[in-house]
Amino acid sequence: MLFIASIISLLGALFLFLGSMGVLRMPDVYNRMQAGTKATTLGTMMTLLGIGLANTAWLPKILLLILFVLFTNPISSSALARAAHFSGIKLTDRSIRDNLADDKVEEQDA
Amino acid sequence: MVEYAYIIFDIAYYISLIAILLSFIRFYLGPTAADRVVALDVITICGINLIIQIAMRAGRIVYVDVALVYALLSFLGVISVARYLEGGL
Amino acid sequence: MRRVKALILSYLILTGLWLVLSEVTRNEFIIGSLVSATISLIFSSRLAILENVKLNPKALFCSIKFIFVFLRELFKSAIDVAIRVLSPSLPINPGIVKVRTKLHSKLGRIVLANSITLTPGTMTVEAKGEYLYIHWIDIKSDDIESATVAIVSTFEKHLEVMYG
Amino acid sequence: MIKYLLVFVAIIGIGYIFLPFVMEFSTPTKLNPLATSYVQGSVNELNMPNVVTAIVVTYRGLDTLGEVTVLFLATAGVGFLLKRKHDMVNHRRKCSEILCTGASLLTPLIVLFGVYIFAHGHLSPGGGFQGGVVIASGFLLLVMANISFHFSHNLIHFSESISGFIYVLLGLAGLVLLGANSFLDPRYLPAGKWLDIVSTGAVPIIYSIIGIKGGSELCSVIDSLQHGGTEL
Amino acid sequence: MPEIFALILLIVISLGAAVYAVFTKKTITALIASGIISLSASIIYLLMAAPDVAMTEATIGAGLTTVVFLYAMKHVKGGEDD
Amino acid sequence: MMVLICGLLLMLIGIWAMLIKKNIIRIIIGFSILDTGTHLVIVAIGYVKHATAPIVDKAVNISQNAEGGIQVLGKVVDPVPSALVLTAIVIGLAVTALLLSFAVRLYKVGNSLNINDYEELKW
Repeated sequence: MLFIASIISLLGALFLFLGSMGVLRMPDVYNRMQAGTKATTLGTMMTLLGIGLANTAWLPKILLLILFVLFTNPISSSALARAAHFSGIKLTDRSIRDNLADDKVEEQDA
Repeated sequence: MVEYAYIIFDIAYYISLIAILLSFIRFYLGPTAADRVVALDVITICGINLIIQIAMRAGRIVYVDVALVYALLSFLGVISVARYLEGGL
Repeated sequence: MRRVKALILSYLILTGLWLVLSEVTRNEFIIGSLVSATISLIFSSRLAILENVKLNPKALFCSIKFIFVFLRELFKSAIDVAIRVLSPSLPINPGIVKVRTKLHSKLGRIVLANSITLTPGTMTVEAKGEYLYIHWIDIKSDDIESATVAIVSTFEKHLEVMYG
Repeated sequence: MIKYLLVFVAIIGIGYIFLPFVMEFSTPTKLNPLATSYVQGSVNELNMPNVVTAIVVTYRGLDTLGEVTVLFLATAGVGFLLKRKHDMVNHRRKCSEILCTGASLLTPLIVLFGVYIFAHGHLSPGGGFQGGVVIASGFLLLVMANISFHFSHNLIHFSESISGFIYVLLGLAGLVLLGANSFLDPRYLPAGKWLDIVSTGAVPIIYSIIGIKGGSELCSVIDSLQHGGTEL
Repeated sequence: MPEIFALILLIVISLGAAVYAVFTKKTITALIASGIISLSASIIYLLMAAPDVAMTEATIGAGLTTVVFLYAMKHVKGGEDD
Repeated sequence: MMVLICGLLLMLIGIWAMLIKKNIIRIIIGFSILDTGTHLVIVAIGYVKHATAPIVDKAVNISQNAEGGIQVLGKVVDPVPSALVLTAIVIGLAVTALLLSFAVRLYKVGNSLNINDYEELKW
């Protein structure tokens, strides 16, 4: 049981590492945010779950912690992406289309 | 098997330390303010992990409350900077 | 009647939260239920969005199924990000697309937006009425309909049963 | 350039003054007698597990009263310096629907968590100050998400003054019921069971009052910083 | 002693963020740096076995300090006047 | 020891920022760094080697003596500096808000944040 818990925890830590690696390597804010949100959320979930399985008395509080992280993390990253878009940070040159910017231009014309 | 488990927990601990360092480098490099806020967000989430791991090492359940505070309130800082950047504060 | 349902639901959730945070004893239960009753009365106008939660067996079954679908997608997304990060050429093809949702309740929309943020390669940037603007790391389709099918419909069919 | 040199010399000087203190300090291996007596007294006399709370509320209760007064004075200073503008015109950008709904769902949770923190101040880390700050943060979330949300001034002032009054009253109750030298002594209520929420006399009530006072004061700071500052 | 590595890392991060907060040109960047200082200080308090102080620093540093500075910066039109 | 040096360095960096910067908001950020450094120093003084938090629950070693009193056997850290810093942090926030409201007021009067533009109090 302890062994399985530690393996889960290690996998979570690896996801955390890959998430911050993505934050370091990606070309623009939006892609960094993608890496930063998904990988770190799963990493946090698995690390905490491993520790909760290792000592079972902590499990309720740790499940609550996971729930909070799962609810707040996407909201904050979505708000930040919106702010970045409105404050005029361009998408990277490799991006293809930007429907939100098109719609904003239409609104200003109308 | 059990003696390996503690070694694996140690390795996980070191890996999450490296994760904090990498996002701090992004904070240092980041060209715009939004990049730095993303780095702050990732550092906070890795910090929650670190707090729980410290709690496990110390064997005190009372330390978990600090991590709960961060999980509930950390997004407030991110959202406030976001609202400031988009002009809605 | 619907207001009363939202009040009772929020009271039950908050009391459960208090009991998880502390130990389960008689004194804790009394104080916790007092505190959560007060809070749910103070915030009753804001918690009215809980009215749309449906409480029938079908919705319960659907929510269990939704949790499993969500966990599967979360796994897929983290592995997807990992592969993209580890490959040296960074195979990304990003852009912002517009999709359309059929959900009417606010609660359903926020759960949908959060789920989209946590699924492979997509992130909600802005929500305006029934349109969602989504940053997609690897664009496969151009028009609204096919993008909707590709991104939204996985979760929407469960959420429609749960929250309407 | 000469200014930078002066600043550098000043920094080096301050560092040089404090360096011996840092270098000669060695981490002690056992507790000093005062702290030992506080720990034993908190566990035996007050029946309280959290020794820090015992010091803040009981042994150094007068200090806490003074600090609450300082907090009140700073708040009053902020409110005086930034007078409130009367015609409030909002030029703020609306927030997205996601943040709006998320704030409505999360604020009750944050407020409940704040109440948990100050109701369990004698058992787990936390207490009045922290709980008050958490509650103020919850209301701050509403302010940031909703353009139309405002704090009710009368409510803030009422809760601030009434909680300060009750705090002093609870201190005086110790003086009346237990005799001289016992201002802010919580032992006029029964000590209760070990590790129960209703225990350690009046400490949970006193700390909750401090929490409400601190929370309403921080709410008033946020309110005066948000609007105001245009009128001279 | 794995705790000592965490302590060293947190000290390095807090000192680096403090130096960065002094050197940077933009005020908002200095503000985010002070957020990182607060986070690392909070975990250092936890390692120093003072969870009460860590919780206070967490509640204050996570939201309120940033927000108070940001409101003041809104009133002074960005605060870039150096 | 290491934390003590870190706190001292943070204090020095804060004083440096306060002396060298001309923008008032940046001076206040320097003040808050100085605040954090001071708190780190005070907490580090109270630390005892290999000790745990001063919250006596199941994780701390205790023994009952004959009269029913409890003797704490496990090592705990000094609670007095914690209690001092606890209130000092909240007051630090209030003082920061006060300083910022002074800055806003100065900006409304003089329309500038540069500290060199305010010469009325210079000698």
